[in-house]
Amino acid sequence: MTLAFDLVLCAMIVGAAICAAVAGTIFAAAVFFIVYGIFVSLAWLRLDAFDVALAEAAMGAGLTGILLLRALGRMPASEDRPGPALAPALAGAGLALALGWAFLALPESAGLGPVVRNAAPGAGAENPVTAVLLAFRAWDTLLETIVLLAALLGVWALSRDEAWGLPPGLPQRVRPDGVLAGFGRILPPIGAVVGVYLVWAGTSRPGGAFQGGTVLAAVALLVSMAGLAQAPRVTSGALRLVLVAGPLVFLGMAFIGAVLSLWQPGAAFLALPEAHAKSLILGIELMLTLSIAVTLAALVAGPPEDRA
Amino acid sequence: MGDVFSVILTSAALLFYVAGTVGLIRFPDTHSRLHALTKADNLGLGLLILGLMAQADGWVTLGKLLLTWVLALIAAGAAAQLVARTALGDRR
Amino acid sequence: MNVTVLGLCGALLVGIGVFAFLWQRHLLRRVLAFNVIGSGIFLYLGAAGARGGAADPVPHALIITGIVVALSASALAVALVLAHLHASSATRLPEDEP
Amino acid sequence: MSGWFMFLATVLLLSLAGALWRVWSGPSQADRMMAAQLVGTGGVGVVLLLAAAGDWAMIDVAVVLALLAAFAAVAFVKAQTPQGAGDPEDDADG
Repeated sequence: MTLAFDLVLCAMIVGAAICAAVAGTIFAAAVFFIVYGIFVSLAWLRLDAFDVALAEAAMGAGLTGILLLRALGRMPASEDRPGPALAPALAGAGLALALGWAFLALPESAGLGPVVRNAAPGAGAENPVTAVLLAFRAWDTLLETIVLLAALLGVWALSRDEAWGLPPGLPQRVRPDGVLAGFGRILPPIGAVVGVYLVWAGTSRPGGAFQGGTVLAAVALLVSMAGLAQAPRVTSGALRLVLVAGPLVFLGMAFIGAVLSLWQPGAAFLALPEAHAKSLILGIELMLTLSIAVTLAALVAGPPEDRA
Repeated sequence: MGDVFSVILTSAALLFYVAGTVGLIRFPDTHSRLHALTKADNLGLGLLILGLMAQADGWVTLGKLLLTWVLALIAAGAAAQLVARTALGDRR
Repeated sequence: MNVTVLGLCGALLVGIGVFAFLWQRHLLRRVLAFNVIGSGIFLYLGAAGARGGAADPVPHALIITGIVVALSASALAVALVLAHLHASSATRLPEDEP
Repeated sequence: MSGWFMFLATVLLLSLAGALWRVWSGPSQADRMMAAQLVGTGGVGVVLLLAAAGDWAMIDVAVVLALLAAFAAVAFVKAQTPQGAGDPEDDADG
Protein backbone atom coordinates (compact mmCIF):
# COMPACT_ATOMS: atom_id res chain seq x y z
CA MET A 1 0.00 0.00 0.00
CA THR A 2 2.80 2.42 0.84
CA LEU A 3 4.41 1.67 -2.52
CA ALA A 4 1.16 2.55 -4.30
CA PHE A 5 1.03 5.81 -2.36
CA ASP A 6 4.63 6.64 -3.26
CA LEU A 7 4.05 5.88 -6.94
CA VAL A 8 0.95 8.11 -7.04
CA LEU A 9 2.81 10.85 -5.16
CA CYS A 10 5.76 10.73 -7.57
CA ALA A 11 3.37 10.84 -10.52
CA MET A 12 1.70 13.96 -9.06
CA ILE A 13 5.05 15.65 -8.33
CA VAL A 14 6.40 14.94 -11.81
CA GLY A 15 3.08 15.93 -13.39
CA ALA A 16 3.02 19.26 -11.55
CA ALA A 17 6.67 19.90 -12.49
CA ILE A 18 6.07 19.15 -16.18
CA CYS A 19 2.98 21.37 -16.20
CA ALA A 20 4.95 24.17 -14.52
CA ALA A 21 7.59 23.78 -17.23
CA VAL A 22 5.30 23.77 -20.27
CA ALA A 23 2.15 25.65 -19.11
CA GLY A 24 0.84 28.12 -21.66
CA THR A 25 0.80 31.19 -19.41
CA ILE A 26 3.32 32.19 -16.79
CA PHE A 27 0.53 32.62 -14.23
CA ALA A 28 -0.48 28.98 -14.67
CA ALA A 29 3.18 27.97 -14.33
CA ALA A 30 3.45 29.86 -11.03
CA VAL A 31 0.30 28.20 -9.65
CA PHE A 32 1.61 24.78 -10.71
CA PHE A 33 4.79 25.57 -8.83
CA ILE A 34 2.84 26.33 -5.63
CA VAL A 35 0.96 23.03 -5.99
CA TYR A 36 4.25 21.27 -6.67
CA GLY A 37 5.66 22.61 -3.37
CA ILE A 38 2.74 21.07 -1.43
CA PHE A 39 3.31 17.67 -3.08
CA VAL A 40 7.07 17.82 -2.44
CA SER A 41 6.51 18.41 1.27
CA LEU A 42 4.41 15.20 1.29
CA ALA A 43 7.41 13.41 -0.25
CA TRP A 44 9.58 14.61 2.63
CA LEU A 45 7.11 13.10 5.08
CA ARG A 46 7.46 9.78 3.25
CA LEU A 47 11.24 10.01 3.73
CA ASP A 48 10.76 10.55 7.51
CA ALA A 49 12.29 14.02 7.11
CA PHE A 50 9.74 15.92 9.21
CA ASP A 51 11.98 18.96 9.65
CA VAL A 52 12.48 19.25 5.89
CA ALA A 53 8.76 18.77 5.27
CA LEU A 54 8.04 21.66 7.65
CA ALA A 55 10.57 23.88 5.87
CA GLU A 56 9.20 22.95 2.43
CA ALA A 57 5.59 23.51 3.55
CA ALA A 58 6.42 26.92 4.98
CA MET A 59 8.50 27.94 1.94
CA GLY A 60 6.52 26.25 -0.83
CA ALA A 61 3.01 27.01 0.37
CA GLY A 62 3.88 30.30 2.03
CA LEU A 63 6.76 32.46 0.93
CA THR A 64 7.50 31.24 -2.61
CA GLY A 65 3.86 31.66 -3.59
CA ILE A 66 3.75 35.19 -2.21
CA LEU A 67 7.04 36.05 -3.94
CA LEU A 68 5.96 34.77 -7.37
CA LEU A 69 2.43 36.19 -7.33
CA ARG A 70 3.65 39.60 -6.22
CA ALA A 71 6.22 39.64 -9.02
CA LEU A 72 3.55 38.64 -11.56
CA GLY A 73 1.34 41.48 -10.35
CA ARG A 74 4.07 43.93 -11.35
CA MET A 75 4.63 42.49 -14.84
CA PRO A 76 2.85 43.07 -18.12
CA ALA A 77 0.81 40.04 -19.18
CA SER A 78 3.11 39.39 -22.14
CA GLU A 79 4.42 35.88 -22.74
CA ASP A 80 7.78 35.13 -24.34
CA ARG A 81 7.70 32.22 -26.75
CA PRO A 82 10.11 29.46 -25.74
CA GLY A 83 13.03 28.56 -28.01
CA PRO A 84 13.59 25.31 -29.95
CA ALA A 85 12.83 22.30 -27.73
CA LEU A 86 15.03 19.52 -29.10
CA ALA A 87 18.41 20.33 -27.53
CA PRO A 88 16.96 21.24 -24.09
CA ALA A 89 14.87 18.05 -24.08
CA LEU A 90 17.92 15.93 -24.90
CA ALA A 91 19.97 17.67 -22.21
CA GLY A 92 17.25 17.20 -19.59
CA ALA A 93 16.59 13.56 -20.47
CA GLY A 94 20.31 12.76 -20.54
CA LEU A 95 20.89 14.33 -17.15
CA ALA A 96 17.86 12.57 -15.60
CA LEU A 97 19.05 9.21 -16.96
CA ALA A 98 22.60 9.74 -15.70
CA LEU A 99 21.38 10.76 -12.23
CA GLY A 100 18.96 7.82 -12.10
CA TRP A 101 21.74 5.40 -13.04
CA ALA A 102 24.03 6.95 -10.42
CA PHE A 103 21.34 6.53 -7.74
CA LEU A 104 20.91 2.85 -8.52
CA ALA A 105 24.69 2.36 -8.60
CA LEU A 106 25.32 3.98 -5.20
CA PRO A 107 26.86 1.56 -2.69
CA GLU A 108 24.80 0.78 0.42
CA SER A 109 25.70 2.82 3.46
CA ALA A 110 24.21 3.36 6.91
CA GLY A 111 25.05 7.05 6.70
CA LEU A 112 25.86 9.26 9.66
CA GLY A 113 22.50 8.77 11.41
CA PRO A 114 23.64 6.51 14.29
CA VAL A 115 26.72 8.68 14.96
CA VAL A 116 24.63 11.86 15.16
CA ARG A 117 21.90 10.26 17.28
CA ASN A 118 24.48 9.06 19.82
CA ALA A 119 26.18 12.44 20.10
CA ALA A 120 23.10 14.71 19.87
CA PRO A 121 22.00 14.74 23.57
CA GLY A 122 25.46 15.91 24.68
CA ALA A 123 25.38 18.70 22.09
CA GLY A 124 22.31 20.30 23.65
CA ALA A 125 19.52 19.23 21.29
CA GLU A 126 17.60 15.97 21.23
CA ASN A 127 16.37 16.63 17.70
CA PRO A 128 19.33 15.31 15.65
CA VAL A 129 18.65 17.76 12.79
CA THR A 130 18.85 20.74 15.16
CA ALA A 131 22.03 19.27 16.64
CA VAL A 132 23.58 19.08 13.17
CA LEU A 133 22.44 22.61 12.26
CA LEU A 134 23.56 24.39 15.43
CA ALA A 135 26.32 22.21 16.85
CA PHE A 136 28.04 19.76 14.49
CA ARG A 137 27.75 21.86 11.32
CA ALA A 138 27.27 25.25 13.00
CA TRP A 139 29.80 26.74 10.59
CA ASP A 140 27.45 26.12 7.63
CA THR A 141 24.50 27.64 9.47
CA LEU A 142 26.50 30.70 10.49
CA LEU A 143 27.58 31.30 6.89
CA GLU A 144 24.03 30.68 5.67
CA THR A 145 22.61 33.45 7.83
CA ILE A 146 25.25 35.72 6.30
CA VAL A 147 24.24 34.58 2.79
CA LEU A 148 20.67 35.67 3.64
CA LEU A 149 21.98 39.11 4.60
CA ALA A 150 24.03 39.32 1.40
CA ALA A 151 20.93 38.48 -0.68
CA LEU A 152 18.99 41.21 1.12
CA LEU A 153 21.78 43.71 0.42
CA GLY A 154 21.56 42.70 -3.24
CA VAL A 155 17.79 43.26 -3.30
CA TRP A 156 18.10 46.64 -1.59
CA ALA A 157 20.89 47.67 -3.96
CA LEU A 158 18.32 47.39 -6.79
CA SER A 159 16.12 50.15 -5.38
CA ARG A 160 15.97 53.37 -7.36
CA ASP A 161 17.63 56.46 -5.85
CA GLU A 162 14.34 58.33 -5.37
CA ALA A 163 12.85 55.41 -3.42
CA TRP A 164 15.80 54.75 -1.11
CA GLY A 165 14.90 55.31 2.52
CA LEU A 166 11.26 54.30 2.10
CA PRO A 167 9.88 51.05 3.58
CA PRO A 168 10.32 47.85 1.50
CA GLY A 169 7.60 47.34 -1.11
CA LEU A 170 4.74 49.70 -1.89
CA PRO A 171 2.51 51.30 0.75
CA GLN A 172 -0.67 49.19 1.01
CA ARG A 173 -4.21 50.55 0.86
CA VAL A 174 -6.97 48.38 2.38
CA ARG A 175 -10.63 49.00 3.30
CA PRO A 176 -10.50 49.20 7.11
CA ASP A 177 -13.59 47.05 7.83
CA GLY A 178 -13.14 44.66 4.90
CA VAL A 179 -12.51 40.92 4.77
CA LEU A 180 -8.81 41.39 4.08
CA ALA A 181 -8.27 43.58 7.13
CA GLY A 182 -10.32 41.20 9.31
CA PHE A 183 -8.36 38.20 8.08
CA GLY A 184 -5.16 40.13 8.77
CA ARG A 185 -6.27 40.60 12.37
CA ILE A 186 -7.36 37.03 13.12
CA LEU A 187 -4.55 34.98 11.65
CA PRO A 188 -1.32 36.72 12.79
CA PRO A 189 -1.71 35.98 16.54
CA ILE A 190 -2.27 32.28 15.80
CA GLY A 191 0.56 32.31 13.27
CA ALA A 192 2.93 33.94 15.74
CA VAL A 193 2.15 31.26 18.34
CA VAL A 194 2.73 28.50 15.77
CA GLY A 195 6.02 30.09 14.67
CA VAL A 196 7.36 30.45 18.21
CA TYR A 197 6.16 26.93 19.04
CA LEU A 198 8.15 25.52 16.11
CA VAL A 199 11.32 27.21 17.41
CA TRP A 200 10.67 26.12 20.98
CA ALA A 201 9.88 22.53 19.97
CA GLY A 202 12.84 22.45 17.57
CA THR A 203 15.37 21.26 20.13
CA SER A 204 13.53 18.01 20.82
CA ARG A 205 10.91 17.63 18.05
CA PRO A 206 10.69 18.58 14.36
CA GLY A 207 11.00 22.33 13.97
CA GLY A 208 13.65 24.95 14.49
CA ALA A 209 14.81 28.46 13.74
CA PHE A 210 14.37 28.25 9.95
CA GLN A 211 10.87 26.76 9.98
CA GLY A 212 9.67 29.05 12.77
CA GLY A 213 11.33 32.06 11.16
CA THR A 214 9.66 31.32 7.82
CA VAL A 215 6.21 31.11 9.42
CA LEU A 216 6.83 34.39 11.26
CA ALA A 217 8.02 36.02 8.03
CA ALA A 218 4.84 34.93 6.25
CA VAL A 219 2.78 36.33 9.12
CA ALA A 220 4.64 39.66 8.92
CA LEU A 221 3.97 39.81 5.18
CA LEU A 222 0.27 39.12 5.77
CA VAL A 223 0.09 41.96 8.30
CA SER A 224 1.71 44.26 5.76
CA MET A 225 -0.52 43.06 2.88
CA ALA A 226 -3.60 43.60 5.05
CA GLY A 227 -2.43 47.17 5.61
CA LEU A 228 -2.45 46.82 9.40
CA ALA A 229 1.11 47.95 9.96
CA GLN A 230 3.66 49.79 7.91
CA ALA A 231 7.00 48.02 7.42
CA PRO A 232 9.94 49.99 8.91
CA ARG A 233 12.05 52.15 6.60
CA VAL A 234 15.13 50.44 5.17
CA THR A 235 17.32 53.11 6.76
CA SER A 236 15.88 52.46 10.24
CA GLY A 237 18.56 51.58 12.76
CA ALA A 238 16.28 49.24 14.69
CA LEU A 239 15.49 47.23 11.54
CA ARG A 240 19.17 46.89 10.71
CA LEU A 241 20.00 45.85 14.27
CA VAL A 242 17.38 43.08 14.15
CA LEU A 243 18.71 41.93 10.76
CA VAL A 244 22.25 41.39 12.10
CA ALA A 245 21.36 40.39 15.70
CA GLY A 246 21.12 36.65 15.01
CA PRO A 247 24.42 36.26 13.13
CA LEU A 248 26.12 38.58 15.67
CA VAL A 249 24.98 36.54 18.68
CA PHE A 250 25.99 33.35 16.86
CA LEU A 251 29.44 34.79 16.07
CA GLY A 252 29.77 36.14 19.62
CA MET A 253 29.19 32.66 21.09
CA ALA A 254 31.72 31.28 18.62
CA PHE A 255 34.39 33.77 19.73
CA ILE A 256 33.69 33.16 23.43
CA GLY A 257 34.60 29.53 22.73
CA ALA A 258 37.79 30.66 20.98
CA VAL A 259 38.80 32.88 23.93
CA LEU A 260 37.99 30.12 26.46
CA SER A 261 40.23 27.74 24.53
CA LEU A 262 43.27 29.76 25.67
CA TRP A 263 43.16 28.19 29.14
CA GLN A 264 40.49 25.50 28.89
CA PRO A 265 41.13 22.31 26.91
CA GLY A 266 38.20 21.17 24.82
CA ALA A 267 36.86 24.64 24.16
CA ALA A 268 37.21 25.90 20.59
CA PHE A 269 35.82 28.36 18.08
CA LEU A 270 32.10 27.56 17.61
CA ALA A 271 32.19 24.79 20.26
CA LEU A 272 29.48 25.33 22.89
CA PRO A 273 30.38 24.30 26.48
CA GLU A 274 28.53 21.05 27.13
CA ALA A 275 27.06 22.08 30.50
CA HIS A 276 25.16 25.05 29.05
CA ALA A 277 24.74 23.76 25.49
CA LYS A 278 20.95 23.37 25.69
CA SER A 279 20.21 26.90 26.93
CA LEU A 280 22.83 28.40 24.61
CA ILE A 281 21.35 26.62 21.59
CA LEU A 282 17.88 27.84 22.52
CA GLY A 283 19.19 31.41 22.95
CA ILE A 284 21.01 31.34 19.61
CA GLU A 285 17.92 29.86 17.96
CA LEU A 286 15.63 32.57 19.30
CA MET A 287 17.90 35.36 18.05
CA LEU A 288 18.42 33.58 14.72
CA THR A 289 14.66 33.16 14.34
CA LEU A 290 14.09 36.86 14.78
CA SER A 291 16.77 37.77 12.23
CA ILE A 292 15.70 35.06 9.76
CA ALA A 293 12.05 36.11 9.99
CA VAL A 294 12.79 39.78 9.35
CA THR A 295 15.35 39.04 6.61
CA LEU A 296 13.01 36.68 4.74
CA ALA A 297 10.08 39.09 5.02
CA ALA A 298 12.24 41.93 3.68
CA LEU A 299 13.56 39.70 0.87
CA VAL A 300 10.07 38.77 -0.30
CA ALA A 301 8.78 42.34 0.12
CA GLY A 302 11.44 43.51 -2.34
CA PRO A 303 13.34 46.77 -2.66
CA PRO A 304 11.75 50.01 -1.43
CA GLU A 305 9.52 51.62 -4.06
CA ASP A 306 7.67 54.88 -4.56
CA ARG A 307 4.37 55.14 -6.41
CA ALA A 308 5.91 56.75 -9.49
CA MET B 1 -15.32 0.90 18.78
CA GLY B 2 -13.03 3.84 18.12
CA ASP B 3 -11.79 2.13 14.98
CA VAL B 4 -15.31 1.65 13.59
CA PHE B 5 -16.04 5.33 14.30
CA SER B 6 -12.83 6.32 12.48
CA VAL B 7 -13.54 4.14 9.45
CA ILE B 8 -17.10 5.47 9.04
CA LEU B 9 -16.16 9.13 9.41
CA THR B 10 -13.04 8.99 7.27
CA SER B 11 -14.98 7.22 4.50
CA ALA B 12 -17.57 9.99 4.61
CA ALA B 13 -14.73 12.53 4.53
CA LEU B 14 -13.29 10.95 1.39
CA LEU B 15 -16.73 11.14 -0.21
CA PHE B 16 -16.92 14.89 0.42
CA TYR B 17 -13.36 15.44 -0.75
CA VAL B 18 -14.05 13.63 -4.00
CA ALA B 19 -17.34 15.53 -4.36
CA GLY B 20 -15.41 18.78 -3.98
CA THR B 21 -12.96 17.79 -6.69
CA VAL B 22 -15.74 16.63 -9.01
CA GLY B 23 -17.50 19.96 -8.41
CA LEU B 24 -14.33 21.86 -9.22
CA ILE B 25 -14.13 20.00 -12.52
CA ARG B 26 -17.81 19.89 -13.50
CA PHE B 27 -19.41 23.16 -12.32
CA PRO B 28 -19.97 25.63 -15.16
CA ASP B 29 -18.55 28.95 -13.87
CA THR B 30 -16.00 30.36 -11.45
CA HIS B 31 -18.36 31.34 -8.67
CA SER B 32 -20.18 28.00 -8.50
CA ARG B 33 -16.84 26.20 -8.53
CA LEU B 34 -15.98 28.26 -5.45
CA HIS B 35 -18.83 26.47 -3.61
CA ALA B 36 -17.34 23.09 -4.37
CA LEU B 37 -14.01 24.22 -3.05
CA THR B 38 -15.00 25.93 0.18
CA LYS B 39 -18.04 23.93 1.27
CA ALA B 40 -17.44 20.32 0.29
CA ASP B 41 -13.72 20.32 0.90
CA ASN B 42 -13.82 21.86 4.35
CA LEU B 43 -16.63 19.53 5.37
CA GLY B 44 -14.40 16.68 4.17
CA LEU B 45 -11.51 17.97 6.24
CA GLY B 46 -13.77 18.40 9.29
CA LEU B 47 -15.10 14.83 9.04
CA LEU B 48 -11.58 13.53 8.52
CA ILE B 49 -10.37 15.33 11.64
CA LEU B 50 -13.34 14.11 13.66
CA GLY B 51 -12.62 10.57 12.52
CA LEU B 52 -8.91 10.81 13.30
CA MET B 53 -9.57 12.20 16.78
CA ALA B 54 -10.44 8.67 17.88
CA GLN B 55 -6.89 7.66 16.92
CA ALA B 56 -5.07 10.60 18.56
CA ASP B 57 -2.29 9.69 20.98
CA GLY B 58 -2.93 12.47 23.51
CA TRP B 59 -4.44 15.83 24.30
CA VAL B 60 -1.76 17.77 22.44
CA THR B 61 -2.47 15.90 19.22
CA LEU B 62 -6.19 16.41 19.75
CA GLY B 63 -5.64 20.14 20.17
CA LYS B 64 -3.49 20.34 17.06
CA LEU B 65 -6.13 18.47 15.05
CA LEU B 66 -8.76 21.01 16.13
CA LEU B 67 -6.38 23.91 15.43
CA THR B 68 -5.80 22.58 11.92
CA TRP B 69 -9.51 22.57 11.18
CA VAL B 70 -10.11 26.03 12.68
CA LEU B 71 -7.23 27.45 10.63
CA ALA B 72 -8.54 25.79 7.46
CA LEU B 73 -12.03 27.23 8.07
CA ILE B 74 -10.78 30.78 8.69
CA ALA B 75 -8.49 30.58 5.68
CA ALA B 76 -11.15 29.13 3.36
CA GLY B 77 -13.74 31.70 4.42
CA ALA B 78 -11.51 34.69 3.86
CA ALA B 79 -9.89 33.33 0.69
CA ALA B 80 -13.30 32.50 -0.83
CA GLN B 81 -14.58 36.08 -0.26
CA LEU B 82 -11.46 37.65 -1.70
CA VAL B 83 -11.15 35.36 -4.70
CA ALA B 84 -14.86 35.81 -5.47
CA ARG B 85 -14.42 39.60 -5.53
CA THR B 86 -11.41 39.29 -7.78
CA ALA B 87 -13.29 36.94 -10.13
CA LEU B 88 -16.07 39.56 -10.31
CA GLY B 89 -13.48 42.04 -11.55
CA ASP B 90 -12.21 39.54 -14.13
CA ARG B 91 -15.62 39.24 -15.76
CA ARG B 92 -16.34 42.93 -16.17
CA MET C 1 12.04 0.18 -2.90
CA ASN C 2 9.96 3.18 -1.78
CA VAL C 3 13.11 5.23 -1.26
CA THR C 4 14.38 4.27 -4.71
CA VAL C 5 11.13 5.50 -6.28
CA LEU C 6 11.52 8.90 -4.61
CA GLY C 7 15.22 9.11 -5.54
CA LEU C 8 14.46 8.39 -9.20
CA CYS C 9 11.66 10.97 -8.98
CA GLY C 10 14.29 13.49 -7.83
CA ALA C 11 16.50 12.62 -10.82
CA LEU C 12 13.53 13.12 -13.16
CA LEU C 13 12.76 16.50 -11.58
CA VAL C 14 16.33 17.67 -12.20
CA GLY C 15 15.92 16.67 -15.85
CA ILE C 16 12.58 18.49 -16.17
CA GLY C 17 14.04 21.58 -14.51
CA VAL C 18 17.10 21.65 -16.79
CA PHE C 19 14.84 21.23 -19.83
CA ALA C 20 12.62 24.13 -18.76
CA PHE C 21 15.59 26.29 -17.82
CA LEU C 22 17.13 25.92 -21.29
CA TRP C 23 13.85 25.99 -23.24
CA GLN C 24 11.93 28.87 -21.66
CA ARG C 25 12.89 32.46 -22.45
CA HIS C 26 10.80 34.39 -19.91
CA LEU C 27 13.12 35.20 -17.01
CA LEU C 28 10.55 34.46 -14.29
CA ARG C 29 9.95 31.04 -15.83
CA ARG C 30 13.68 30.44 -15.65
CA VAL C 31 13.60 31.29 -11.95
CA LEU C 32 10.81 28.70 -11.59
CA ALA C 33 12.81 26.10 -13.51
CA PHE C 34 15.82 26.81 -11.33
CA ASN C 35 13.72 26.09 -8.25
CA VAL C 36 12.49 22.80 -9.76
CA ILE C 37 16.13 21.77 -10.35
CA GLY C 38 16.93 22.70 -6.76
CA SER C 39 14.11 20.74 -5.16
CA GLY C 40 14.91 17.78 -7.44
CA ILE C 41 18.47 17.76 -6.13
CA PHE C 42 17.20 18.00 -2.54
CA LEU C 43 14.86 15.05 -3.06
CA TYR C 44 17.67 13.03 -4.68
CA LEU C 45 20.01 13.79 -1.78
CA GLY C 46 17.36 13.10 0.85
CA ALA C 47 16.42 9.77 -0.75
CA ALA C 48 20.09 8.78 -1.04
CA GLY C 49 20.47 9.50 2.69
CA ALA C 50 17.40 7.42 3.58
CA ARG C 51 18.60 4.21 1.89
CA GLY C 52 20.20 2.94 5.11
CA GLY C 53 16.75 2.39 6.65
CA ALA C 54 16.67 5.07 9.35
CA ALA C 55 16.59 8.72 8.29
CA ASP C 56 19.98 10.45 8.20
CA PRO C 57 19.89 13.88 9.88
CA VAL C 58 23.01 15.24 8.14
CA PRO C 59 21.47 15.47 4.64
CA HIS C 60 18.27 16.78 6.24
CA ALA C 61 20.16 19.67 7.83
CA LEU C 62 21.98 20.35 4.53
CA ILE C 63 18.65 20.36 2.68
CA ILE C 64 17.00 22.78 5.12
CA THR C 65 19.96 25.10 4.63
CA GLY C 66 19.60 24.62 0.88
CA ILE C 67 15.87 25.37 0.85
CA VAL C 68 16.38 28.66 2.69
CA VAL C 69 19.28 29.69 0.46
CA ALA C 70 17.25 28.76 -2.65
CA LEU C 71 14.43 31.01 -1.47
CA SER C 72 16.74 33.96 -0.82
CA ALA C 73 18.43 33.45 -4.21
CA SER C 74 14.98 33.38 -5.85
CA ALA C 75 14.01 36.60 -4.10
CA LEU C 76 17.19 38.26 -5.40
CA ALA C 77 16.56 36.84 -8.89
CA VAL C 78 12.97 38.12 -8.91
CA ALA C 79 14.16 41.57 -7.84
CA LEU C 80 16.73 41.49 -10.67
CA VAL C 81 14.06 40.44 -13.20
CA LEU C 82 11.83 43.34 -12.10
CA ALA C 83 14.74 45.79 -12.28
CA HIS C 84 15.59 44.48 -15.77
CA LEU C 85 11.94 44.91 -16.78
CA HIS C 86 11.98 48.46 -15.46
CA ALA C 87 15.20 49.34 -17.29
CA SER C 88 14.55 47.72 -20.68
CA SER C 89 10.80 46.88 -20.76
CA ALA C 90 11.68 43.27 -21.56
CA THR C 91 11.13 40.02 -19.69
CA ARG C 92 13.86 38.16 -21.58
CA LEU C 93 17.59 38.53 -22.00
CA PRO C 94 18.92 40.55 -24.99
CA GLU C 95 20.69 37.49 -26.46
CA ASP C 96 17.36 35.62 -26.53
CA GLU C 97 15.64 38.31 -28.60
CA PRO C 98 14.53 36.89 -31.96
CA MET D 1 -5.83 0.66 10.74
CA SER D 2 -2.74 2.14 9.18
CA GLY D 3 -3.36 0.20 5.98
CA TRP D 4 -6.83 1.77 5.73
CA PHE D 5 -5.41 5.25 6.30
CA MET D 6 -2.74 4.72 3.62
CA PHE D 7 -5.49 3.57 1.24
CA LEU D 8 -7.53 6.71 1.97
CA ALA D 9 -4.45 8.90 1.55
CA THR D 10 -3.72 7.31 -1.84
CA VAL D 11 -7.27 7.84 -3.11
CA LEU D 12 -7.34 11.42 -1.78
CA LEU D 13 -4.03 12.16 -3.48
CA LEU D 14 -5.32 10.67 -6.74
CA SER D 15 -8.41 12.89 -6.57
CA LEU D 16 -6.16 15.94 -6.49
CA ALA D 17 -5.26 15.19 -10.10
CA GLY D 18 -8.64 16.80 -10.87
CA ALA D 19 -7.37 20.02 -9.31
CA LEU D 20 -4.24 19.80 -11.49
CA TRP D 21 -6.49 19.57 -14.53
CA ARG D 22 -8.36 22.70 -13.38
CA VAL D 23 -5.09 24.61 -12.95
CA TRP D 24 -4.16 23.56 -16.47
CA SER D 25 -7.43 24.48 -18.16
CA GLY D 26 -8.40 27.60 -16.18
CA PRO D 27 -10.04 29.48 -17.83
CA SER D 28 -9.74 32.48 -15.45
CA GLN D 29 -6.85 33.14 -13.12
CA ALA D 30 -9.23 32.86 -10.14
CA ASP D 31 -10.04 29.29 -11.25
CA ARG D 32 -6.38 28.32 -11.20
CA MET D 33 -5.87 29.88 -7.79
CA MET D 34 -8.93 28.07 -6.40
CA ALA D 35 -7.59 24.76 -7.63
CA ALA D 36 -4.34 25.48 -5.79
CA GLN D 37 -6.42 26.12 -2.64
CA LEU D 38 -8.09 22.75 -3.17
CA VAL D 39 -4.69 21.05 -3.34
CA GLY D 40 -3.83 22.85 -0.09
CA THR D 41 -6.91 21.50 1.74
CA GLY D 42 -6.40 18.07 0.21
CA GLY D 43 -2.73 18.16 1.15
CA VAL D 44 -3.63 18.89 4.78
CA GLY D 45 -5.92 15.85 4.67
CA VAL D 46 -3.17 13.64 3.23
CA VAL D 47 -0.69 14.81 5.90
CA LEU D 48 -3.20 14.01 8.66
CA LEU D 49 -3.82 10.54 7.20
CA LEU D 50 -0.07 9.89 6.92
CA ALA D 51 0.31 11.05 10.53
CA ALA D 52 -2.46 8.69 11.69
CA ALA D 53 -0.93 5.81 9.73
CA GLY D 54 2.64 6.48 10.89
CA ASP D 55 3.84 9.05 13.38
CA TRP D 56 1.73 11.83 14.96
CA ALA D 57 4.82 14.09 14.96
CA MET D 58 3.91 14.86 11.31
CA ILE D 59 0.88 16.84 12.45
CA ASP D 60 2.90 20.06 12.78
CA VAL D 61 3.27 20.01 8.99
CA ALA D 62 -0.53 19.93 8.65
CA VAL D 63 -0.85 22.93 10.99
CA VAL D 64 1.72 24.92 8.97
CA LEU D 65 0.08 23.98 5.65
CA ALA D 66 -3.37 24.97 6.92
CA LEU D 67 -1.99 28.24 8.30
CA LEU D 68 -0.17 29.26 5.13
CA ALA D 69 -2.61 27.87 2.55
CA ALA D 70 -4.56 31.12 2.38
CA PHE D 71 -1.50 33.36 2.13
CA ALA D 72 -0.98 32.59 -1.55
CA ALA D 73 -4.64 33.49 -2.18
CA VAL D 74 -4.17 36.82 -0.38
CA ALA D 75 -1.03 37.54 -2.41
CA PHE D 76 -3.03 36.67 -5.55
CA VAL D 77 -5.92 39.03 -4.84
CA LYS D 78 -3.48 41.80 -3.93
CA ALA D 79 -1.59 41.25 -7.18
CA GLN D 80 -4.84 41.72 -9.15
CA THR D 81 -5.37 45.24 -7.80
CA PRO D 82 -3.68 48.32 -9.33
CA GLN D 83 0.07 48.23 -8.58
CA GLY D 84 -0.56 45.24 -6.31
CA ALA D 85 -1.24 47.48 -3.31
CA GLY D 86 -5.04 47.81 -3.07
CA ASP D 87 -8.00 45.86 -1.69
CA PRO D 88 -10.25 43.86 -4.06
CA GLU D 89 -13.34 44.95 -2.12
CA ASP D 90 -12.56 48.62 -2.61
CA ASP D 91 -11.89 48.25 -6.29
CA ALA D 92 -15.08 46.24 -6.86
CA ASP D 93 -17.20 48.90 -5.16
CA GLY D 94 -15.57 51.92 -6.75
